[in-house]
This record gives sequence, C-alpha cells and structure tokens, in this order.
Amino acid sequence: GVAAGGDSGTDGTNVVRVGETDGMPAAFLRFGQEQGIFADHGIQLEIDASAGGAAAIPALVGGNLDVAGSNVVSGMLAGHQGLPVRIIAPGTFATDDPQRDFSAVLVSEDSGIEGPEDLAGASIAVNTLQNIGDISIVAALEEQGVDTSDIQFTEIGFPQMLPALHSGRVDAAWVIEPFLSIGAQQGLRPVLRPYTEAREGLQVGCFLATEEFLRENGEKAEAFRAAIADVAAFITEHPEEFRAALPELEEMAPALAESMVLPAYHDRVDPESLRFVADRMLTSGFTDEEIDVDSLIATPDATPGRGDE
Amino acid sequence: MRNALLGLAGVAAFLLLLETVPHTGLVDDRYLPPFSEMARALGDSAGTAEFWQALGDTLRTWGTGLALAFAAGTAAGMVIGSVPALRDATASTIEFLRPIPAVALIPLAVLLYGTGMEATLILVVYSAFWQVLMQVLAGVADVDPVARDTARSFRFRHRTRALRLVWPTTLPYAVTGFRLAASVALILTITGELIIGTPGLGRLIAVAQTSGAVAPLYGLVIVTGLLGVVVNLSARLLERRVLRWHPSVRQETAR
Amino acid sequence: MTSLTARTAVTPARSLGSRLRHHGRRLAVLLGLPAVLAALWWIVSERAGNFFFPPLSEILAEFGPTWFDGRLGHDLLPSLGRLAAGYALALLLGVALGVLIGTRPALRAFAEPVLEFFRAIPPPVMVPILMLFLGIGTTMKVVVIVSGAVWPVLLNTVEGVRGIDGLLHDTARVYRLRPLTRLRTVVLRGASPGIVTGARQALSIAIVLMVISEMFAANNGLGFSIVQFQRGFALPEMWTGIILLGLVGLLLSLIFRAVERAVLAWYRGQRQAQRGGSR
Amino acid sequence: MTTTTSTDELLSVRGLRKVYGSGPGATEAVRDLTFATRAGEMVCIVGPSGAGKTTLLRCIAGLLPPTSGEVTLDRHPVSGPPEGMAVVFQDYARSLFPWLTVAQNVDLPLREKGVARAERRRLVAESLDAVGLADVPNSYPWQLSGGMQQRVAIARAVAYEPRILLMDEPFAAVDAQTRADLEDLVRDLWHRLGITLLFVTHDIDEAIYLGQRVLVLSARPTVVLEDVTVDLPETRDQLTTRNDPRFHALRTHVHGLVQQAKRGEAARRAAA
Amino acid sequence: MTTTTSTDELLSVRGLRKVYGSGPGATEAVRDLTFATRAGEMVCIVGPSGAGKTTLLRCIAGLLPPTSGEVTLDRHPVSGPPEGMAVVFQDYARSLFPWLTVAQNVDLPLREKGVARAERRRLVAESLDAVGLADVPNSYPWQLSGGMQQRVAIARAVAYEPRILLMDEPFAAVDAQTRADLEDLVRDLWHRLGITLLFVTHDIDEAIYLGQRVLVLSARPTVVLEDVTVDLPETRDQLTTRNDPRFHALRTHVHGLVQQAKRGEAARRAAA
Ligand SMILES: Nc1ncnc2c1ncn2[C@@H]1O[C@H](COP(=O)(O)OP(=O)(O)OP(=O)(O)O)[C@@H](O)[C@H]1O
Ligand SMILES: Nc1ncnc2c1ncn2[C@@H]1O[C@H](COP(=O)(O)OP(=O)(O)OP(=O)(O)O)[C@@H](O)[C@H]1O
Ligand SMILES: [Mg+2]
Ligand SMILES: [Mg+2]
Repeated sequence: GVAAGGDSGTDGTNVVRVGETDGMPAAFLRFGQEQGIFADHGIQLEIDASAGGAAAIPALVGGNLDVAGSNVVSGMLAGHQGLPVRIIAPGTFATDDPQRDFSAVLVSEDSGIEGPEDLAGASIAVNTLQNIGDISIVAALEEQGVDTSDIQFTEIGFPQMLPALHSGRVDAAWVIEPFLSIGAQQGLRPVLRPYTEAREGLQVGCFLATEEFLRENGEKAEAFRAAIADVAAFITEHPEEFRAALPELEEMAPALAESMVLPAYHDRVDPESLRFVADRMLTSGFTDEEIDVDSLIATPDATPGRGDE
Repeated sequence: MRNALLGLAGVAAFLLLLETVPHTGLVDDRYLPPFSEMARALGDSAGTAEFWQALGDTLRTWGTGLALAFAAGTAAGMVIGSVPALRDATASTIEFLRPIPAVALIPLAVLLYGTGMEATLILVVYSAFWQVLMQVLAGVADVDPVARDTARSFRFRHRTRALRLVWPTTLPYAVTGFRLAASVALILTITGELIIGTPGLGRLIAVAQTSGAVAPLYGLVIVTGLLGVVVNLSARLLERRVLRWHPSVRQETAR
Repeated sequence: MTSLTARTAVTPARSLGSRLRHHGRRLAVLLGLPAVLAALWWIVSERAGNFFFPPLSEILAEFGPTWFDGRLGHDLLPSLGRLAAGYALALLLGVALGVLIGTRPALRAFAEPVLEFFRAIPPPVMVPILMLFLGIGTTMKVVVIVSGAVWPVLLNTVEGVRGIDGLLHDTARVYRLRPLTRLRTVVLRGASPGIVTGARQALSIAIVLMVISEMFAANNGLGFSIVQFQRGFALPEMWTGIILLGLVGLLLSLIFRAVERAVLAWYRGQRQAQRGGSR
Repeated sequence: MTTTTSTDELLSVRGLRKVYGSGPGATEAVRDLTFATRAGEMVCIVGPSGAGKTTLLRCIAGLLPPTSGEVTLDRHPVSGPPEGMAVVFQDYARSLFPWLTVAQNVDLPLREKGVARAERRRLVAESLDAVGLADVPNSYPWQLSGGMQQRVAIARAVAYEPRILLMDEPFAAVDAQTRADLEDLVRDLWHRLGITLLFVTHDIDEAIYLGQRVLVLSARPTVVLEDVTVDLPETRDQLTTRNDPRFHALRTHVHGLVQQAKRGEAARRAAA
Repeated sequence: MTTTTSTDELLSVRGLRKVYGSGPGATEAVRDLTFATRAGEMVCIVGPSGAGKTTLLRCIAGLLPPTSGEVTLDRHPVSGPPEGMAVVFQDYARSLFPWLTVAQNVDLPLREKGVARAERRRLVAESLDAVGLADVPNSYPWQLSGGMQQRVAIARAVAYEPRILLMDEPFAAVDAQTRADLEDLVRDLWHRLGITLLFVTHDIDEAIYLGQRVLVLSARPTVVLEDVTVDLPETRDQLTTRNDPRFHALRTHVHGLVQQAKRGEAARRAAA
C-alpha cells in the first residue's frame, strides 16, 4: 500500500494532488489557484474535494493524494497513532476577535439560554464527537468557569443542526459558516464563539503529507508550503477579493458570501496553538498520552531535502 | 396498462401529499419545501452539464457494480447451492461476513483505490453481492425433488442440470435478488460518493447539504428515487418475459 | 404391531462414540473454512505492514481491553436493543404489507412505484429527512433500521405469496376457509419459505443499518464505536469492532437457523424426503 | 341430449363454454354443455382425455368463470365456491397442504365449518379409517405413496359431509381392491347423506357401477354426446352388479360412445 | 418366489430393504425383495397402494439408496441413474419442467444424449403423435389436462429410446380408449427396440396383457408374494388376448393374490 505512494511525485512533473473538504477550505485553495499563486511556485494543483474528509487521510497514506487538508485534531491524532504523516502547512485559523468568528454556538431565541453560563448541563450538537468542536467548546467554557461536566454533546451534521435547534431537539448547536449566517437570518442567537474564546487565533486546519512524500519530494512540499503562505498573505491583505470570488468558487448565494465571517489565514503553522489543542485532547481523555506536537510538524528546515539515494 | 395507470395514481397521490404537507405546517417548509419547489430546483439543475455528468458517473459506477455483483453472486450461489458439502462449509463464513457494513470498509477501500470510482465500486460490489448470493442459494434449494429426479434419471450433464433445471427454478429468486441488489447498489453508490467523495450524484448531494441548499438537495434525492423506480420497472418487464411459466405470472395472464 | 417392531428394529441405538463423531464432524464443517481464512488473515496481515490493515495478532490482543471494560454494556447492548426493535418491526411490517400486496395485484400496482422510490434513497440521505420528523433519538435509529430491513422481507413475502400453488388456493376456497384461516394456514405457511429467506436477508441488513444509524446523532453503540475508532485512527480497535459485528451477525444467524428449523420443518422434510430421508 | 327441468333440479349447466386464453393462442376447451341434476343424484362423467371434464368441474365449483353460458345451483348463479360443497381434485398431490399432517389436512375444513372438537376427532378418525389410512394420521402428505395421498384427499372430502361432492378421477392412483372398497364407500356415503355427486372417471365400468346417469362427453370442442341413464337396481354390489347382463349392455354402449368420441377427434385431426 | 439366475440376467434385486427416516418415526417401506430380469423382458409389478412399488422403482433407478440389499445392472451395483434408462414418474405433473413447452420437454433428454438435430425433430414429432399430442407441441405443460400431461411424460420416455424403461402407473390419468392405444404403443416399442421394461400398474388386466411376468407384492412390510409367469402367446391384441380363457384364469389368480395381500394388511391392522 504505502509503497505505491509518490509514484507520480518522482516522475518530474509538478503536479500536487490535494484532498480538501468542499466549502470554505476548498475555496481557499481554488482562490490561490485562480490567482496563479501555486503556478508561481511551480506547482500544478489538482484539488480532490472529497466531501467529508473522512477519506482524505487513508487516501493520503494509500498514495492517492500528495497532500490532505484536515482539521488539526484529526491530523494530530493520525500522526500520534502512528500514521506516517506530518503537518506541512497551516489551514484556517480562528479570528482574533471574540465577537466575530466563523464558528459559534447558536441557540434559539426562546431557549432561555442567555449566555455561556447557561450552557452548563445543556445538550449541544457538534458535527463530529471528540473533535475540534467539543474540545474548543469545553475549553472556552472552562475558561469562563462554567461547569462542563453535565453537557451532553450530540453528533449531528451541520446541515441538520438548524432544524434540530428549531424543533428543540437540542438546546444549542455549534455551527460554522455558512450555517452561522443562515442561522442568524433565521433568528438564532450566538452565545459562544468557542474557537476564539478558547484561544484567540486558534489554528483549526492544517495540511498533511506523508513522511515518504516529504523524503522524496521535499522541494515540492516546500513549494506547496510557500504557496499556501502566499495565498494566506494575499487574502489577509485583500479579503474583499476573496469574498467577491466566493459565489463563483463555491456556488454560494452572493448575499450569503457578502454577510458571512471569513476565517483568518496565516503563513505558518502555530505550534503553540497545536500544543493547546493537544493538551485539551489529553485532558478530555481523547488520547491516553501526551502528543509530541513538534515531531508532527515538518518545518522547512526539518525537511530532509531531496531524496536520500 | 391498468397496472401502469394504478402506478401513476399511486405516484400522484404521493406527490400530492408531498406538496401539501409543508403547507399544513406539520414540518417547517424551510427544511421540507413543497414538491413544486423541489421540482423547480430539479429543473434548474437539469439544465446544467454538471448534473448530467454526475448522473452519468453514478449510473456507470452503479451499473458496473451491479453487473459484477450479480454475475459473481449468481455464479457463487449456483455452485455453493448445488454442492451440499460446500454449502455447509461456507455457511458460517457467509453469516460472519454478511453483516459487516460496507461503510466500515471505507478506509480500506480508500487506501487501496484512493477517492476514485473504484473505491466506491468495491463497496457497491461487496454489499450487492450478498443480496444476490442469498437469493440464489434459496432458489437452488427450491428445486422440485421430482423434477430433480427426472433430470438425474435422464443423466443430464451438470451443465444441463444447472441451465435447464436449477437455473429456471432459481430465476424468480434471482430476479428478486437482482431487485434487492439493484437498490442496495444504488444506495452504496450514492453513499460512497457522499462519504468518499467520488464523482456522481452523491457528491452533488453532499455539496448541496454543506451549502444549505434545501430544495436542490431534495431534487437530487428525488432523482435517486426515480432511478430506483426505473430499475424496478425494467426488472418487472424482464420478469414478465422470462417467468411466463411461473405460477405468479401465469395467474395474472390467465385471469 | 408389526410396524412397531419394525420401527424399533430399524433404530439401532447410536453409540456415544458415533454421536461424538457426528458432532465433531459438524463442528469441523462449521469451523473449517473460518479457521483457514483466519490463518490466512494472520499470515497476510503479519507481513503487510500496513497501518490500516494491522496484524491480526495485534487486533486480537486489543479485543479484550477494548470491549470487556464496560463497552459491552454501554455500546453493544443499546445497539442490540435498537436492532431487536427495528428488526421485529421490519418483519411485522414486511410480512403484513407483503401479504397485502401479494394477494392484491391492484394494490401492488398502486403502491409499488412509491415503495421502490423510497427503497432507492440511501440511508445517509434519508436520515436527515427522517430527523425532521422523528428527532434524533432511538425512534429515528429504529426507523432507519426498519426502513432498510423491511424490503427483503416485503419483496420475498410478495414473491412467496404469489408463488403459492393455485390449487391450494382453490382447495381453500372450495372448503370455504375464512379469510383469517386462509391467511394463517394457506398464505403465511405457503409463503413461509420466502418469508424466511427475506427475514434472513433482513437480519444482516438490519445489522448494517444499525451501524449506519449510529453514524448520525448517536453517542453510543457498536457502530458509533467503530466510527469513533476509525476517526481516531485506532485501527486495531476498529477491527475488533468489525470482528465483533461479524460475531454478532453469526450468533444471530445461528439463533435464526434454529427458529427456521422449527418453522420450516415441513419444507426441509419435503425437500429431503425424496433423497432417501437420510440427509 | 336430455335437459331435466323438473322442479327439484339442484344444479343446472346451460350453454357452458370455456375458452382458455385469448387471441390466436386461445384453446376452446368446452364448446357447449347443457345438463342438469336433481338433488341427491349421482352423475358420472366420462370422455376422452383433454375433453374438458376438469374444466367443467372447476366451472361448477365456481373456481373458474365460464366464457359464456351459466351454472346455477338452487337457481342461483354460481360465482364462487358454494357452501356445502367438496371437491377432490385430479391433481390430488398438489391439493394437500404440505405443511399439515394427514389428520390436520382432513381436520382443517371441519374446523372452518365449526364442527365441535369431539365430533371432529371422530369424523377424522372414521374417514381415515374408511380409506384405509388409520395408521398414518401424523405423517405428512409427502411421506405417503401416491395412492395414499389420493386417499387423504378423499378422506378430507368425505369427512366434510358435503351436500354436493365433485370428484375428478379420485381413484386413479389406487389398486384394484382398494378401488372397489372406495367405490362402495362413496355409494354408501351417497345413500347415507343423500348428497349430490358428480364423478369424473376414465373407467367406464366404474361409471356405470356408481352412477344413476353417465354423461358422455365428446372430444374437444366439447359437447354432451349422450346422457345415458343407468337402469340398474339401486342396491349394487361388486359381484352381482358387474355380472348383470344389463351392466354389460350399458358398458358396451358407453364404450362405443367413447370410441366414437375418440374417432371424432382422430377424424378431425386427420382433416386438419 | 422365482429367482432367475440365468446368464443373460440384466437387472437383479437382492434382499432389497428400504426404511424411510430413522428413529421412532421410521417407516419400513420395503422389507425384502429379491428378483431378477433378463434383458429384453417385460415385467409388470402390482401390489396394494403403499406397498413400496414406487420405492422399488426409485431404488432400481439409482435415485434412492437402499437401506440394505443390492441392485445390480449388468452385474454392476447401481449407485446412480444408469445410462440408457428412462423413468415415467407416478407424479407426472411435477416431473415436467413448467418452463419448457411440451416439445422442449421431450426434446431436452435427446439433446443431452447427443442426438442429431434432424433426428431429434423426427423423434419428438413421432412420439408426440404416438401419444396423441401432435397438435400441442408448443403448449406449456400447465396448459394441458392431467391426462395430456401424463402423455407428455410418456412421450418423453418413448422418444428417448431407452434400453431400460421404468414406468410408474403411467396410464392412470388417461381414458380407457387412449389407454388401450398406449398399451399397444408400449408393446410395439418393446418389440421394436428390445428394451427391458418394468411397469407398475394397479390394473391387473393391464399387467397381464402387457407383461411376460407379473410380480405381485405383498402389503407393507413388503416382500414378493408371487412371481406369476404370463404364458400367453407373444403377439397380443386388445380383443383376442383379453378374451383368451388363459387370460381370465391368470386374472383370477392375480386378483386372488392382491386380495390376499390386502387382507393380510387388514388382518395385521386388526391385530394391532
Ligand atoms: N390453463 C390452461 N390454459 C390453456 N389451456 C388449458 C388450460 N387448462 C386446460 N386447458 C385445455 O383445455 C382442455 C381441457 O382440459 P381439461 O383439463 O378440462 O381436460 P380433462 O377432460 O379433464 O382431461 P383429462 O381426462 O386428461 O384430465 C385441454 O385441451 C387443455 O389443453
Ligand atoms: N419420503 C418418505 N418418507 C417416509 N415414508 C415414505 C416416504 N415415501 C414413501 N414412504 C412410505 O413408504 C411406503 C411405500 O411408498 P411407495 O410410494 O413406494 O408406495 P407405492 O407402492 O408406490 O404406492 P402407490 O401405489 O399408492 O403409489 C408408504 O407406506 C409410504 O408411506
Ligand atoms: Mg382432468
Ligand atoms: Mg407409487
């Protein structure tokens, strides 16, 4: 299986196959592609927008992808469990503004939940259990001294959260954009911004590659990392251009693209942020032992360079 | 003819229900829009090349998977069913493997085939195979003893016995197996596209889901349902042709 | 009198040894192929060195710690409860609808397209819709199981009912059997081989759907655990879940077979009678 | 051709025609049958194989709608199986429920009729004994020989104590001796219960021995060739009746008719 | 009891015993049967219903393993259906394949045997004509009357031109006239092809008219009651043979034997 990896990577072409979740994450890559930033770095990007991301890491390990986008929890778990993957570049970040982020915990108007303290003992919907959602919610609430021991997390897909909220089947729901904007339009009220309230500028997404790919295609990986940094910088400077391109890139309603909160993008991986998440994973019991975050990050200087033949 | 009309009446009743339920306020029409809206959204997407491309992809994966599963299931079923020793020896293994859901095998499929069509295909074949196999096994067991003795007494070769005695008896079961397998295959095709992200209708559904586009989502769901109806109609037609002698079909034509 | 002596004469009491041998052979037949496959798996996985396909030895070592520390009660039992409820409902519904549809061609024509329509909608797409009506609790999961497991029962019941010899119906009509008697003694018994085939298929489909239903809005269950392990890249644990699932399926199918033996004794007898009654 | 129109007429078949299928593949099984029976009459029906005897019985039993013509019972048109009727089908093996034992097969119609438990047990035991199957009540039909299966079907009809009994070659699979016994059983039943009996057979001797009338059918397309009245004494027994010169005369006559029917068919086929 | 042990012995049944099932529910169908036939012989078998005639034929055909004793053909033990054998089953309706037309049913064994196409067509047409079914080759079995179905089964066996032919009450469902024709057909076939024939029937006249020997079986538990040699002239015809005084004597003799068999059973049952 693993031996099949990187076959096309060593044949001299400049193709990089990236698996990334549809929606905002994929839009980020497509935008960079449209702007010609990847081409500038000598990379021909092939985006495989596999939907759930559940398949991305196996596909990466199986050698069907060169790079996989993932959230940091899944990415670190994979590495921690012994999969030969490394974080090569950052993905999305939460904003620095606790009042404005692309994710929030929503409640309905008449729920009686007024603030974070009322979430104690509530049932909260998250898209995936034991992942970035419940980690950041618990972290954010504990930060504010709220008792989280009785919170009931329930797994519901993002699209189904709003109906579940309206019908009162859950007390609160943790959503991301565009469901945050849609929910707001329907009169739902944010009571917590778990990402930023847990840690300002939390790193949420990352790009993974296999150790083998890094070994044999170090330059490509480096070029990819550099391109990502450039795209991030470009968007940070010209957020309106990115916003304007969204309806085209993701078939999003223009009004929605207009109103929604964009994630932040940075040019490098934030080890402190990763360490924070790793700590929370340990204290929440998702892992039995401490994750060695540094060993999971493939920093440019740590990359062993060209193949070792 | 009468049957076709009745079927249309059934569909019409269902559509009427689908149109009126959202208006009654029983469910929020933001999440279950009336049928007319679904149809409009479907009409819109039917105008796009992307839709037809996806439909084609889904049909290809599904057709290939179904064909493979049907061929393999029939062959294995005929062989296993005809040899009692083999039947006994494989029984426990079959019962062990059957309830393992294909979705649990997704990581393995992706590992082997990436996010290409093959990954979904393997799920499709795996799940549809059991449907056919179990039906064919039941069919083989249903051969009339007197007819079997007749074949033996005339010393029919194995091939003739299989083709002229066992297969016709099994055929009604196999047709049912085909119908079951067809929908399971379709389900797995869509599911695979949805979860693994191989190209096809399932991908479009996933996109519609993540972007909160409710009416187009239902439009796509309707398309998958319609595919199921079409398969069933063809299976019925086939059945009427090849099972003219079967008591079930006989009665209908005689009365 | 004579027949009595004949009977005792033809029944040489089977010796203990031969009985043991008989059971031994049955056991060998039952376990032979699985043993070979397991050995093959052991050898192949030991050499594969693949993260997603860990060595069987590792999986087996994980089995105890994974499941016997409370997970059986916390995850397996709720799963089995939902499975039982869903399966029972599917049987009931499938047989009832199947008999109705099988005996009434007009009804069949009327309902078939719509039923086929629903049959083709994948559970992962169906679940969100069901959640609108049924919420996210046990009811929804049970309905998901029913929505998939009902079809094989339904279709096979319809075929079974339609395949009943016309002369038996005629006999029932001539002797003016009441509808209820006809249902019980002619239709249900006559269709029982078909119903059993359907029920057998439905059992494994119900297990599959039990897993799928636990992929949505769940916080316990066998399927939930498997998915959690998979997401957490705890592959050996995930494989123990899959094996447990297979074992559950196997166990249920053994129970099923015992029931089938009782229900279809006449059918097996009829089929075997002509082969000399010995097999 | 005799058409009884007396007042105590029970069953009447008028202008019965039955065509199977439609279009070019249609088979005209019965062209035009007209006859009637009084209550308590025993009518035997003979005719070449494929003449439409089974078809006729099935139409009378209300199991098959005629293409044209009508069947009336007590002056009411027959549209479904009437009450108090029992049928022994030609294809006896398929008419037994394979999932019920012999005794259960016989018992089932009685339960439906609402016969009390003890009475049922008696009827089942008696009828099985009468057909010589007293020792296999708990066997399944498929554990029996062909002749035994046929006798189960007969026992079922006998135990039912019907008002009208239709029998389609009921003794075809039993040996000569048993057959004689069963013939006497049927006559006895008929006497005792005053039932009306329609009896299809290929055995001309049997038809004459049993019947008050013998209806001879032509080959297909079928009409009634002759309605022969059996003017033998009412009390019959296997030895004396069969040696009666009148019996021989009748047998020769009916034999001639059946041969004529067959020849008609042969001629028709030669002409075609 | 005669046990032929001449050198041209073809089929030999020695000490055949067959018990159905095991344990307390077992039925001893056949206790001890021993007889042999020479090649080209025509042996008829009569016996009470349920005696085990069908069981015997199935053992000879290699379809049923005997509980003890042995069946040899050409001095080789029979373990499966031997070559060049055809069987007409008592349950004719179920032995026809419902998914094949009449002609296809007859044709299939010929194809299996490797008969050439043209020859096959001739054989099918001839045999269907011989049983009087020339006009329904394209019907399905379930579109035929009972007697017609039985004749299809006979035509299938006849067309096969077997070396050994086993027939289990093959004429039970056909009318008297057709029956006579079929009897002559079978005798003609036997003459023409020199086949060995085992013929089970309930009609004692038929057994004597057809056979060179008549094997009379006892009631269950079954043994051979007597092996009656039919010392009638080789060329037989329906009129003269049946009026032969020797024929009458034989018939009376066999009749007595069958009654004795039945009585034996009755006595046994009374004793029980
Ligand atoms: N279901 C059917 N479809 C078409 N033709 C049929 C069907 N049933 C019977 N026939 C035809 O109708 C004719 C009469 O059949 P029927 O069974 O009534 O004859 P029968 O007198 O009972 O003959 P037999 O003495 O051989 O039983 C036959 O020619 C037969 O081919
Ligand atoms: N499959 C079976 N299981 C148990 N008993 C059986 C089975 N088949 C036949 N028998 C019994 O064996 C005995 C002989 O049956 P067989 O069919 O050989 O009789 P037969 O001589 O052909 O009778 P008939 O003239 O009525 O056809 C019967 O008593 C029957 O009950
Ligand atoms: Mg008939
Ligand atoms: Mg028999």
